[in-house]
Parts: sequence; structure tokens; C-alpha cells
Amino acid sequence: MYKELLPPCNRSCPIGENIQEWLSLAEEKQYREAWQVLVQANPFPSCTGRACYHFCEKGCNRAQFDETVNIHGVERFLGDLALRERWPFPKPASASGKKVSIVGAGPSGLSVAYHLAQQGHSVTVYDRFKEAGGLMRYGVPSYRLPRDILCAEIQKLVNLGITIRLDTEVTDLSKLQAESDACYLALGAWKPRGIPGCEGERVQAALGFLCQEETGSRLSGTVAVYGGGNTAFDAARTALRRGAARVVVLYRNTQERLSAHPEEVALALQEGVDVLPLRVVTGCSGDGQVTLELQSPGQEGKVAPSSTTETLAVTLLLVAIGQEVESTLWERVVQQEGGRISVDRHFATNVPGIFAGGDMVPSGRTITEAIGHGRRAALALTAYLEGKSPPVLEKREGIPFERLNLHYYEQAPQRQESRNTPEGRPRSFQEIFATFPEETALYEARRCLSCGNCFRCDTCYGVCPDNAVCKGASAKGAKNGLMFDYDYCKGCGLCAQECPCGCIHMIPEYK
Amino acid sequence: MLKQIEGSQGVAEAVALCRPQVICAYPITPQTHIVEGLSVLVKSGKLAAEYINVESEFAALSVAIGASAGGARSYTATSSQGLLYMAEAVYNAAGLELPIVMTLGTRAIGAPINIWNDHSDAMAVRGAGWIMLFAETNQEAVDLHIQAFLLAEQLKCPVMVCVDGFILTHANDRMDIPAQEEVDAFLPTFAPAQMLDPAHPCSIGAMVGPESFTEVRYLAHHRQVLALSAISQVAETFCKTFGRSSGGLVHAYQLQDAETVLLSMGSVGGTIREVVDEERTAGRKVGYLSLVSFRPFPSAEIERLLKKARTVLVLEKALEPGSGGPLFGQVQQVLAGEVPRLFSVIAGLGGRAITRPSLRQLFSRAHSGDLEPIHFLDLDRSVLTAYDATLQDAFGAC
Amino acid sequence: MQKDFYPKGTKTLGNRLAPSLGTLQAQEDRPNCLTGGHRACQGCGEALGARYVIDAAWKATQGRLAVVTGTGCLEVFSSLYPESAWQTPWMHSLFGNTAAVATGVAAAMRARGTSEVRVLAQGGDGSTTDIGFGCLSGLFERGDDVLYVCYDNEAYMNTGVQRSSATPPTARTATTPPVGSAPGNPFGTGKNVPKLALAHGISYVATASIAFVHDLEQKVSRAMSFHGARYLHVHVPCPLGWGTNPRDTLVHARNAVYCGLFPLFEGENGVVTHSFKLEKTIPVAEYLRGQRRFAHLFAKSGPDTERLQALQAMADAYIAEFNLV
Amino acid sequence: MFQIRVHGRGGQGVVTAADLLATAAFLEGKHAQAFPSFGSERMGAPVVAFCRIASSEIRLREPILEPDALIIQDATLFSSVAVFDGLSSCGYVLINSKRSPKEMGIGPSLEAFPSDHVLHLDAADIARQHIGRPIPNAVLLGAFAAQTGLLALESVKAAISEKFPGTMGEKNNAAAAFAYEQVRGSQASC
Repeated sequence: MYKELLPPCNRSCPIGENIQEWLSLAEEKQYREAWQVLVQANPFPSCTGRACYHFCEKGCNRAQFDETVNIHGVERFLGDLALRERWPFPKPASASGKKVSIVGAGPSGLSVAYHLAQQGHSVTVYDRFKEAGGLMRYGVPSYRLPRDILCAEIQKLVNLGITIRLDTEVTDLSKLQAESDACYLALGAWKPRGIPGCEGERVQAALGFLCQEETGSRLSGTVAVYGGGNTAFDAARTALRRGAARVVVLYRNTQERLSAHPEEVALALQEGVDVLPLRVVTGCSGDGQVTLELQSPGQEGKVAPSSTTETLAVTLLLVAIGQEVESTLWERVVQQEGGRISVDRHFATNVPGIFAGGDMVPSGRTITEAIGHGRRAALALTAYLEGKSPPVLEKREGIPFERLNLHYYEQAPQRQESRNTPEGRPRSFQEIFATFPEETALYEARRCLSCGNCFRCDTCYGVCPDNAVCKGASAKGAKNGLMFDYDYCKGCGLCAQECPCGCIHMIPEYK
Repeated sequence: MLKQIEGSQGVAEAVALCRPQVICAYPITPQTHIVEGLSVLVKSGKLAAEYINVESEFAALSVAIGASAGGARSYTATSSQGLLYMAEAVYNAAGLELPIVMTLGTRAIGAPINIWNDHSDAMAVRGAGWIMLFAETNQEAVDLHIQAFLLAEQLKCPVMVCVDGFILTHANDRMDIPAQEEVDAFLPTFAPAQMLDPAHPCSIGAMVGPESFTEVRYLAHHRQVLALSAISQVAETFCKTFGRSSGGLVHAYQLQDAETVLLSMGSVGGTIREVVDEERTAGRKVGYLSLVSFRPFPSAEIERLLKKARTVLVLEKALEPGSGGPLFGQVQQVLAGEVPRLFSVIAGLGGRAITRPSLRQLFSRAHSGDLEPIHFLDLDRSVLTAYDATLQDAFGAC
Repeated sequence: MQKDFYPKGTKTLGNRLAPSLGTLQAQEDRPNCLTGGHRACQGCGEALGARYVIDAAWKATQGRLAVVTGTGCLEVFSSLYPESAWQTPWMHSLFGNTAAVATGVAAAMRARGTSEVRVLAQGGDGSTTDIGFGCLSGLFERGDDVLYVCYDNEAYMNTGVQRSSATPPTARTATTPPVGSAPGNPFGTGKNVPKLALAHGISYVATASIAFVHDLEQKVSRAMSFHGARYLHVHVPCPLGWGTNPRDTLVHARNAVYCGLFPLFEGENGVVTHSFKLEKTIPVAEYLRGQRRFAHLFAKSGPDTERLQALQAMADAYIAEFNLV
Repeated sequence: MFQIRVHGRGGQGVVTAADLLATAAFLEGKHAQAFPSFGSERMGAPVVAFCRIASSEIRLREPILEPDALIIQDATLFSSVAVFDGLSSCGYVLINSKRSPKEMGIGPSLEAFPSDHVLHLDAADIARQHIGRPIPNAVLLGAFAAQTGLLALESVKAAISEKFPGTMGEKNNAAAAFAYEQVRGSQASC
């Protein structure tokens, strides 16, 4: 029988996008249909196509064959195409009459808003910032995610009927609760961790620095960024663009152990960012003398302080060693250390009707995960609003690389987005990479191995010695246009063995 | 048209008059002159046919099998070892119900190798399911070929026309070769009962299992039973069309009141008739029965004609060591209990001439009852003793 | 991007994005000249090969095709009276006369003025390389308009796996048991019928494998573009005779090609014109392992390196001879 | 019925001689039968062929055991072949030889024959003159017609023309006619 398995890309995607399916539509040039499948999970394909760290590609089986499919490139292509063509989101279901308030217009809040709106709920989103987007706006530099793209995707949500109240700090949770049938908290984690003894004019939180975007003042001299995560590198590259003569990333461990996405690190190095590993900042004087304690690498990635120190003169020290949740007003909601809100696997807090997601809850703290939270939380919220227990999502069986029959695939090296900006030191916040032209998007979509999901190559039909695989008119009702005629099948298993993508399963006739 | 030509040439001309569409040729003495004759006719454009020179007799008949299944009137010729080499295909052609006509220039089978005439080859395939007709004269050889195509196509059964090697094939004889129009009127265009036609796909030569094989063989026998009347009818029609009697199941000679009858097949009949005439002149009531149709075996006809005889001698040019004459065995089955004395005579093996003196002596011994159960005509005991001195005693004992 | 480049559609049998680039076997309206319901074993390579070849020939002739089949598995499993799996005009005569019967059919077509009906003869390796070789050579030499196809499963499978002249050295068969000082089929000089066919100078000779259907179909249609005698030798693994898992029939077929033991090539008028380049080569041992007929080469006590090396040398010689890489 | 036995060696045209006699008889409206002593003849081996000529249908298929006439194409046969077996005492003998039977030492068995029944002539030489090659057939047939009177020369010539159309036939016919006249001349003189 044919069985649809969970391809590793889908499995790895924090949003749970059905990547294989939309790639398969894209390779047929059915872009709108592909986009529709895509936005069933993710309302921000243009954003995630740019700023997501492509968890999907880490899972991609093709990596073991040649190189991963450039999934994000195709996603971005589809998202941008949808914007250009002004494809509206699918029409929501009829109004449910339920009202949901969402605090925080970041990726998680907007995602939950989108999915709830699709269910017909009336949604209002509150945010204390002047513009919506949360970390997508204030955390991701515009050279990675141009603001017009972000705005356009948010605008589509507004078009869907979502109300966004900006510049509105919610202070009274009880009042909000009283006004709504349910609430979703997605305020993110904005409270920077500091370094004891490092304060003053020349020390700034990296996230706050990023919030200024290109509008911040010009920099000069050496700017140091302390931290090894994505925020650190975003800050470092932004500093370059804002005029810093030299940007140094200071990291407590070895360069190999940087937690930032390797692509980001590579681009930063390419742009001229220096990385000084094995250095812990122990202090920063008012005139910008940063004291660094050198570390020596030890067992299992641990480092040990050495007695050696050095100093570095900087005009600015940006601290990017993590953020915490501001724990101001949520007395009734159980919070953990660092202010994070405890939720169950359906994103419900201990208070009925109050849900939370995004960076506020324990998670990987990425835009993508936040959007994923929103999607799943919306399901739980809807169930809650309908008085049902939260849905249990059926997990499909996965498809390991070994189940693929590689004979049928052709080697095809990955293609990457071309650059908009010259290599080397950047001069502006212009987006670095260009969206795929259709040809490349098509090429990448066609590279998808379609792991575990029939791509109608008809090999089974061709290799059956007994003509037991029916196709077309004689396989009426089959989703993939193929059907087994068990009267003719002798159970040799050739079809299952030869199936390139491993979607045929042999089941014993008698047990 | 009367012609004085070699028997083989007469056969070739007769075959050509039947407008065969595919002719397969492989040389083997003494059949060779027939296919040579046909090759001249085809190459010179006098006969529109595909002429295929093959690499063996097995291929010769196989090509004919394919051609016949392909819807073409097909012909080949062979002899002796060649017939045995194609034996598998001989059975196959009959099993596939393909109306192929094949001339057999009858000849002995080795070892020891011997290229001369007897009927060992024909006897070796007597169970193959073919209709087997024996010509007594070259005129009859000509006529039987014309009848053979009609019979084969009517009955969906291959026909083997057995023409005594050398004695007929290489004899320069007077023959009346019919005109093309006459043959065309007698033999309609081939309308195959089954053929490989993409417009009407069929499968020929399927495997048949135990549940149907008996029935298939039954039908094969049934076809031969039908052939008994068909052969007579075709001979009658032939006689009406061409004005001469040829073929049929048997030739009866001086049988009305015959007490002693010699039964045989093929070209020896002429010499026998001479001796029968001599015997009659001498006042002895002898007769001759010549089988034209050996397959199907005309049992009823033999019984009808010979049941009043006192002595029947079955003279045949074949021997199954350990058994005797195969023809005798069959005649015995028919006449046992009706004819008091039945003798088996093995004669003419490997080209040994059957002469009037020998036949005279045979009759004389038959009259006196002085014949072994299996009598070897003109057995030269000196050859035996030269080979092995102890043999004389062994033979003396039997 | 190259036009028509489909990273997962060019090697698969079908290509939903560009159906015309797929094989005939992927088409819904393929003729199925050998249709389902036949009695072949599980995973039969010959059943596949026959359908691939005949369908392609049917297409090339637009259905004007007559097929002659020699005795063997193919004939037995497809035509047990009163049923037949053949949807083309089909006949079977004997084991050793297939080529000659085909000559006859072709002659009949010429004689009847229907020579647009083309003739295809087919038989197994026993039928072709052994008992029917005389007739085959005769067909070649005369140049009758017949495409003769040999489905080579490297032994007499119909009768219970006995050695044929196409059985590879060392292979275990019922008549070459894996015992004694030279276990399995002894090494000989071999009988490469495709090369013998080439030596006859006939218009077209090719080898093909059921694992490479595009190549196979292309060769059949090329063969049908010529007239006169043509020869196609198709490698068809036999799960029963080889002692392989039925589901792995095409895996072994592929490996046979990739290791070099079954070179795919084409020749015209006596000269090799093209060989199928191997995108990868594998050691012969990888092909042989997993086939019970070669199990004695991989005994627990240690592999039979001497024979494995000899087989590898055979493969290497083919790779060099046909310039496969 | 008149029975003729032709003796010679493979390649001399023994079988053809018998065939031509049969054809000549056929052309005269007679029944005829010719056949060789079947064998796998090779060049130079002794060969026999037979011919029967009759006014009614010939049924007999045995070899000719008691010939009425012998045509001997090769005079070297006598030591190895019993050429004269069964020949009736008033039969005809025609030998291709420069030398007489007596000279060859085979005289005694022929002495009782009527003298004009035993004839020898250098057929090879005559053939060489008329045909260019020492093929004795036509010469012997012409001589035979003259010797026995069984067949008209014209019939023999017609048979030759049928078998060998064109100049080859004409040359052979000239040879036959020459021999015919020579034999007739010698008969008249004796």
C-alpha cells in the first residue's frame, strides 16, 4: 500500500510546515497552490524564507546525497510572489463570536492571531512598540529582513481582519481577561542580561542596539560584541553597517562552539567582523577599556579561566549574552526562573483561558519556533473556546535516508540566492541576498527527494512484473493516481524496493 | 502436358503449380533436386515465392512452421537423417495444426550411413500426426503433391508426400504435368484457419496441461479419421478434374479373387504388378494391395479388400529391430483372425533392389508356406558370416 | 538550468512534470503486450523484460507486430491453455527453433505483402545461446527482418536451474554444484552471444538491462528502425535461480551493470558504436554477495579470493573493452 | 520393351546418356524410363545408368539385369566391372574405344554376337573434333541410333537440343550426326 510518511524537513520545521507538499506543488509551477499549503502553517513565508535558520534543511535527507534542498529560498520565492501578486490569505471560517486578546505583536502573537482568525475568532493584538513585528522588526536587521517585506506580510494579517493595537502597554491582565474569551501572552524576552561591573555609556545591550536599526547614530572606532549567538552576530554586522571601523566578537569558548548559525558567522567574517574566542569580559571602564580574561579550552567543551587578562579599547561594548522575560504583571501566572512562563504542551498556563508562547516560554527562542508556537497554540485555544480538550496531533512515521532508493535521483548541486550587495565590507542595510528567480526556485523545488511521499514517478507502475499497479482511469479515487490490484499482486515487493521515496509499504496478507 | 523429366523435377513443377508462398530448402540426398528445381523457378521469376536457404532441416521445417503460422502456404522437402534432425518440428507442425506440405525422398537411416532408398525415415515419424501419402509412380508423386495442399488446408494438418528416394526422385519418367489453370481451379487460395495477424491477435502454441492434453490428442486423431474420407474425396475430385486416377487410400490390383496378396507401399508396386501378372498367367490367384495413405491408416479399407484372402504378405522397406516390420504389425492388427496366413517380408533396405526373380521366389515360398515369420528378402548370409561366423547358427535356429 | 533537467524525474520510469520524457512503461496507455495474470514467479525479471521489450517494439511498429517465443519460463508462464497473457499475435513452437520460426513468419509477411508487420523473436539464454544458436546464426547470416531478443537469466530456469553457456563462472546451478576443487560453474572462455551477433555483421546489436528502462526502450526502438536481422540481449535476474529476494530483482540487475560484468553497449554492422557509461562502478563482490548461487564464494571460513579476483578481472576486462567509464 | 545399360565413369555423362535416350524415345511417342545406379558418385568412379523404352507404360522399377544393349563409355572398366552381366546373346554392345574388343582382350565373350551388334569407335576423338572436349555422349548416342535403329537420329538430336540449348547443343548434334553417318556407312559397307 501507499503510505505518506513524515519527511525530515517537515519533522524538523518548528512550524510543522508541510514542506514536501508545497515543494511538490511548486515544482509543478503551481505556485499559488504551493503558497496556500505553505500559509496553512506559516503566515510569514517571506520573513521566514529570509530570517529562519532553516531547521528544515538540517533535516533534509538530500544532504546525505549531495546537498540539502534550498528550502528557504523556495519559501521566500513563494512568499514574495504572493506579495507581488497580492494573493489574499484564504477566507476565514464564519465568525465564531469568540474574542481573543493577544499581548505582543511579535512572530508568536501574530501567528496565533492569524490561525485564530482563520478559525473565525475575533482577534485583537496589543503591543507596546510603535510598530508590529516584535523581534522580526526589532531583532532581525533589515539587511536580512527588509522592513517593507515585513510590513507587507503584517498588512495581510490586518487585511484578514485582525486588530493590532500598537503603542499599547497592557498592564492589567484581569481586565484583558474580562474583555476576552481567552488570552495569549507573547511578550517575548526583552530584558537583557548584564555583566556585573560593566555599565556605563559605552556598554549597551545588543538587542536594544538592534532596535535602533539603521536609524541609530553613526559609530566609529572599535565596537566589541560580547556573546556567541545570533543576536551577537546581528549586532556585530549592524555595527559594521553603522560605521564602526572594527567590530570584534568576543566569545568565551572556541570559535567552533559559537552558537550562532554558521551561515551568519561566515557572512560576518566575510564582511570583516573579527572573532576573538576564549575571552570572557570581566569589566569595562568608562573610557572603553574592556578587560578580557583569557580562557583555556578543556574537556567536553568546557573552558577554564586562565590567569591571563588583556584589555581592548572600544567605543562601544554590545552585550549579547541572552535576554530574560520581564516579570512585571503576571502575578497569577506561574513563572519560572528568568521570568519564563510555565506552559503545558498546549501552551496553556496554569490560569484557564490564558495561554502563552514565543520567547516568553521555555524554547529555542527563534522567530520560527515562535510562529510554530502560535500555530499550535491556536489549535489549543480554539479547542478551549469550543469547550473541547486540546487536539492530539497525529504523528506520521518518519522516513530515514536509508529507505530512499537513490538510484533514481540525479546528482544536482544546490543553488543559492545570488547577492544583491558586493562581497566584503558592507556599506548599507540593503538586503544581501536576492530572491530566487523562478527558474532557480523551480530547480530547487525539483531537487526535493519527496521523502516518504509519492511524487508520481510511476516507477512502481513500470516495475511491477504482474501489472498489479493500476494507473489513471483504472485507479479511480487514488490520491496519487496509482492503486494496487491485489488480485494480481504476488507480493514480490519490487515496487516497494524500487520506490525512490520509500512510500510503498508491504503488509502481510495474513498475520 | 506430357513431359519426360526427372521425378524430382516433376515434383518441383507440381509444387510450383500449387503456388507455395514460402519454400524452405536444405540439401540432403536424394531430395535435393526438388528444392534445386524450385530455386530455379523462384530465381527466374517463374514462381512468386519466398525461397529460404536455411542452415539445417530443423530450421527448414521451423521456417515452414513460422511461415504457415504467418499465413503463407509453405513447403519444404527432406530425407532420412534430415527428417530425424527435424523430428521435433515434425511433431510440432502437426500439433500446431499447420497445413505444411513436405516431400520426403524416402531413404535409409544410419548408422551405417547409407544414402539409398528405404522407408526407415518415414516410419520414424509415423506417430507425429502428419498425413503420410506414398507415391507409387512419379506421376502419382506429382498428383499427390497437388492433392496434398488441398488436404492439408482442408484438414488443418500437415501432409508428407513420400516419394521413394532415387527410385522415383532420380528416375527420368514420363509425367503429365497439369496446367496452371487446372491446378488453380482445383486448389483455392490459402485461407489460413489461424494466423499471426495484428488485427486479430491470437496465441498459437500455448502450453496445455493434463486437464486438456488428452482432448487435444483426441482431436488430432479425430482429424486423421476425417482424413480417411477426405483423402478419397480429394482423389475423386482430382480424377474428375484431371482425368486420371491418382492417390486415394489404396490401390488394389487383381484382388477380386486373390488368395495370396502382397501388400506394400511406394515404388516397388510397379515391379510387383509385373510379377502378379506373371503369376496370374501361370494360373495362381495372386493380387497386390498398395497403400497410398499410411497415415491415416486405412484399416477398414484393408479389411474390406483382404478379408477373403488366404495368405497376405506384407512387404515393407523398414525394420524395427526387436519388433519387426511396423507396417506388418498394423496389418496384422487388422487382419488377425480373418486371414489365415500373414507373413512379414522385409525388403529393399538401404537401396537393395527388389527384383522380379526375388518376388517370384517369394510368391513360390509363400505358396508352399515356406517362409519365416519375418522373412528378409534376399538375405545374403555370406555377408553375415563374413561379419561374424557365429551368426549363421543363430539365424539357422530361427 | 538545462532545459528538461529533472533531478528526480529523469531516472524514474515516469516524469509527471514532463510525461514525454518518461518511459513507455510509465504511460497509462502502454500496450501491456504481456498483460497481468500470468504465472511468473514473484519478482520475475523475464516477465518485466518481455513486457518492456515487446511494448516498446509494439509502439515502434504501431502495433503491427508478431511475436515468436521459444520454449522456456516465459512461454510456460504466459500461455497455459486456455489462457494467454499475450495481446499481440504470438506463437510458440519449440525450444531451439525460435529464430527459424521467426524467419518463416517474416517470410510469410513478405509473401503476403504485409511486410509492415514486423517480427520479434524471443527466448531465454538456454534457448538462444545453446540449443537455438544454430538457428539464430542462420537468421543472422540470412539477414531476415527479425529482431531476436534474448532474456538472459544465466541458466535453464524453467527446468530447475541448470547451467547454460550463459551461466557465469563459479555460479552454483543444479548441474554445477558448489563442491569439489572448482566449485560451481567452471571458468571457461565464455560464449558472448552479443559479440557473436556483432561478428555476423548484422545491422544492430545491443545489450540492455531491465534496470535501465530508458536505455532499454531506446534500444528497442532503435532496433526497430533498422531492417534485417537484429539482436538484443537483455539481462533479467531470476530470483528463483539466483537465490535472491524477489524484491531485489532490479537491485541485482543494476549491480550487474555497475560492476561491469554485464556491459551495456550497442553495435551496428559489426562495430561497437556506443557503450553505456557507468556513473559509478562497484566491486564485483558487491554484486555477487546476496545471491545464493555465489554464496560459496563468501563462506564463513573466508571469501574465495582467488575466484573473486578472477571474476573481478572479467569485469575489469569488460570495462576496458567497452570503455565503460 | 528394350533395355539399355550405360556404363562409364563419374563425369562422363553416363546418367545424361540414359536421360537423353529416354527423352528421344519420349519424343517419338514411346514410353521411357531412365535412372542411374544411384550412388554418391564422384568423378572417375564407375557409374551405371539404365534406360527402358517401351510402347506401353513401364511399371518395372528394378535395375536392368538383362539389358538388350550396352553403351560403354569407358574402355578401362572391364577389369573392375562385370559389364556384360545379363546381356542377351543377341544384344548390342557399343564401346567408346579406338581399339576393338578383340584388341583389348575382351573379345571371347563377344564372339558369338552378330558382328554388327558389337561396335567400337573413338567417340572421345570425334567429340574433340566437333565439340572441342572429349565428351563421348552425343557421339555414342548418334552411333547407338544408327547401330540399333531403335531411335531416329532426329529424335536423338531433339533430345540433345532440349538438354543443351544453343551452340553447345548444335555442336553435340553435329557430333551425333557424324557418328550416326559413320556407323551407317560402316554398316552399309559390311
